Amino acid sequence: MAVREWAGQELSEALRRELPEAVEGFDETAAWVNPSQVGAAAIFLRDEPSLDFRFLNSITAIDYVEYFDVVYHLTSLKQQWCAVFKTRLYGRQDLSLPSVYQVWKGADYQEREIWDLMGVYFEGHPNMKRIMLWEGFEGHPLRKDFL
Amino acid sequence: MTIRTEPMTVNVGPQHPSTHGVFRVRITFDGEDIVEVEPVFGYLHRGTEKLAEERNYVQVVTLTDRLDYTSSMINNQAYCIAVERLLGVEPPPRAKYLRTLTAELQRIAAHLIAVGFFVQELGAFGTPLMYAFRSRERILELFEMLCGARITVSYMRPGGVFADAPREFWPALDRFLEDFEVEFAEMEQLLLENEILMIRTRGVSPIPPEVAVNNSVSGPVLRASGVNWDWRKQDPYDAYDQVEFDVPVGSHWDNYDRFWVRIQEVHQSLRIIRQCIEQIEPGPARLELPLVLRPDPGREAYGRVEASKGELAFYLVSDGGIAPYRCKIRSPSLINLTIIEELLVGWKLADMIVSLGSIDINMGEVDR
Amino acid sequence: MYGFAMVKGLLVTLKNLTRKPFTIQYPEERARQHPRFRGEEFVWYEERCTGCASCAKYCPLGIIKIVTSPSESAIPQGDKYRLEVFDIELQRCMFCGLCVEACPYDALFMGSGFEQGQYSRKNMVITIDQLRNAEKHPSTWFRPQLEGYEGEPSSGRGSRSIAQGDSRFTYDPRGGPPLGWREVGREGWRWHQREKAGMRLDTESAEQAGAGDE
Amino acid sequence: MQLPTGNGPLHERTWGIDREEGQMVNDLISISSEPIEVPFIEVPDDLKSNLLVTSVDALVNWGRKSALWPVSFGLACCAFEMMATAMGRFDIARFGMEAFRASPRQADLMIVAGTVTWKMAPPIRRIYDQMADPKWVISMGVCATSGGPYFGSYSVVPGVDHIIPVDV
Repeated sequence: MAVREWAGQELSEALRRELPEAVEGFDETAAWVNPSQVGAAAIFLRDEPSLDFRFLNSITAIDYVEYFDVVYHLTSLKQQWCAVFKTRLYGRQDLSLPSVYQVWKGADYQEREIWDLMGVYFEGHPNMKRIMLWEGFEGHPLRKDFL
Repeated sequence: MTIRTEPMTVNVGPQHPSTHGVFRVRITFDGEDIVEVEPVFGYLHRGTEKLAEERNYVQVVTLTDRLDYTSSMINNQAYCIAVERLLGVEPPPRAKYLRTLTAELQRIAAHLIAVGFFVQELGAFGTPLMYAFRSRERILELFEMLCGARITVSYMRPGGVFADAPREFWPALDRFLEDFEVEFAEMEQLLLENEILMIRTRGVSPIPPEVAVNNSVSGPVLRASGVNWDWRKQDPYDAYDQVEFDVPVGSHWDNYDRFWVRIQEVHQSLRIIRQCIEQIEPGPARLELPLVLRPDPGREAYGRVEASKGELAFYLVSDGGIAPYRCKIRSPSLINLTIIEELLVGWKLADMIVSLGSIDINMGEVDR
Repeated sequence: MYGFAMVKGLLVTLKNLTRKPFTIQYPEERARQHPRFRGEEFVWYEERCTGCASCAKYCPLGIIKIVTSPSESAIPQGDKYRLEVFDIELQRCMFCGLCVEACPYDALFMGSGFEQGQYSRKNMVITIDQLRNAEKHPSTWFRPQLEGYEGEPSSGRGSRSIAQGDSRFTYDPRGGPPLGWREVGREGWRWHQREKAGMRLDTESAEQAGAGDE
Repeated sequence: MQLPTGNGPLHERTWGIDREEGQMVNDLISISSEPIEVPFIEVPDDLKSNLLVTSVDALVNWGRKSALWPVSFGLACCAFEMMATAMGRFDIARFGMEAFRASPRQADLMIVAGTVTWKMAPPIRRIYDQMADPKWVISMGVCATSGGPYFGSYSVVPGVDHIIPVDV
């Protein structure tokens, strides 16, 4: 049995019912969420029985020079479906997002990794140390302007 | 009379014989009990994701070999599936079967290492590990026959595999399967239901399913926690929808179950290999793609497979150039490590290394 | 009662006492090397090489250095550049074989050696002279014409379509005589009959060679 | 290295250590931009003809040669090949090298197998310093020799001979 992948529109409509201010739009595969509402959206996505996204596959940040996209891949093991939501951060300095550590603990190292390599800070994460590189390393190497 | 103790913080690693690779962990002990854990990684951080942005789509295959170096074939497979989704192409059926077959062989090799080291960390240096490596050498020899290398295989390419298997591969595979039955039965007879092993591992560090899911644990560790979830079944890729196999699920969630699930998966892998040999048809083994691939700009693909350690996924974003714009590697080892606190805290010093061995991390993949 | 597991363990020792050893006595006895083995000692056929530098462009690490002689006039179609430098920096090579895959004229092959320990970094570069004078024992990596079943369809149902039992390799890079440049091309091979770039391999015979497909 | 002190969870108490180690890494990067050359020692001819010295030397060297104890310094993929040499099929014990020591003090050969990152460099340096003379270093595989596939990466040492002298 194959896992069903939610279209962006479907997920954004489901989110909009409960959190109308959180949804910014959607595209083919993903729903776009307001950066400040990521925490609330995460709790809703996990706890709402009709969504039931209890498994966080991965968190990714992508550097598009003017802005950063942060992508969350989610799966529901019970309902056998998965979905993607994204959020967009403008600027290069002092970027921060609410942490989803309290919602999915699996986000722990991935958020630290994004902070280390991309320079997006996650507020509310208990331990935002550098994970891969050593303390005192200059810059965030996965950014496009590094080197 | 009570002995007064006070907590002590100990540094284990990064160069330590019984951590897998260059893993380092700081642990606070109270007597023999583990109170606090802080893993420290990055001793093998090679910047694979950054380097992947500088190479073209085919050249990245050589980097994926070195992620989880005990299962290079599966890494190749995951990456190639991601690129194929990015391009919107489908490999020919023969390539799919060859991929499934080699990935399963690699899974056996990886599980053999996991099992061998798990038992070694219990204190049995020698026989089980020797058994594991004996069979693994046979598999690596098959790989050498296929693609000329033992570990850094680079066998698969976007759109198939680099070349069909040579003729002498098939009888060699048959012979291997015959011998491996015997060799593995020998190992199983020694290890499974072994009293010493049972006493050391039964009931140690159980991970309940809710905790496992919340920590995004995947692969054999998740299945040992009683969650029936295998991407080969749930989202079949390559030829997995054509073959039959069972998913072993643990019932006690403990170290022994994590060990047991791996042993059972080897049997299922053998089943899959047999079916692949039955079903494989003649035909081309590679799509005619140009050497330098240029996917459409703005496309993204999330290609995932069930690797030997868990869900391995490549998230590729294309900007129309010859190199991936972003290549994120969702590595199972790193994310499985999230449960290290639940795994270790409250347990004894002697169980520490065993529990670490039971989640079977691989530093090449943790640090990338 | 823990005795049983211990007895079982000791039985393993007893069983293995009489078994044929698995070890290969390496310097005296060698493991069977497979024809596709990607080893060092790159095999390069100057007669086939046009100096197109596909290999250098395709190398993920950029360790192949090619310098061709600058000519006064434009080189006509089908002619080739004269090579002056063809250095492979072995100290950074990871033997992925992509250079061989990229070569459209079957001029570069993986070698079959694996015993290259060096005391100094300077010795770890293969120069054009070494490539010219080396014995040619090419590996069959990405060169199916050497595997000796060109034209045959890929054997389908695994083992049953071919003879069981003995499976001696059709081609042994180490065992046989060194191969010349005329023997290693893909010209006679069915898949690659299509002509890609008109290339004269030899000025005397002026024969046209079907080029690789990639 | 100081022990973590103070209150709070462990990862907060170890900030000081982390900073110190990061400083060590940065210091090491700044001083090791060039590879360390090992002079190849030629034995002078007149010494070769000296019977007594050479015989004793030969005996000692034979002893050393036949019982090299490597420190297992596996870092990455090559480590698995190194382990494979110790296992049944290639059985390195035939050369008296079966004792892969965990402690550098008991070993006289260090096989650096795998990619060396800058974060790993201070531990390597320290382990090398801890080994007793005479000691040798083998750099195994291209990753250790020159960075190999990861040459040019921001976190990889371009050759372990930037940190310690390498013999082979």
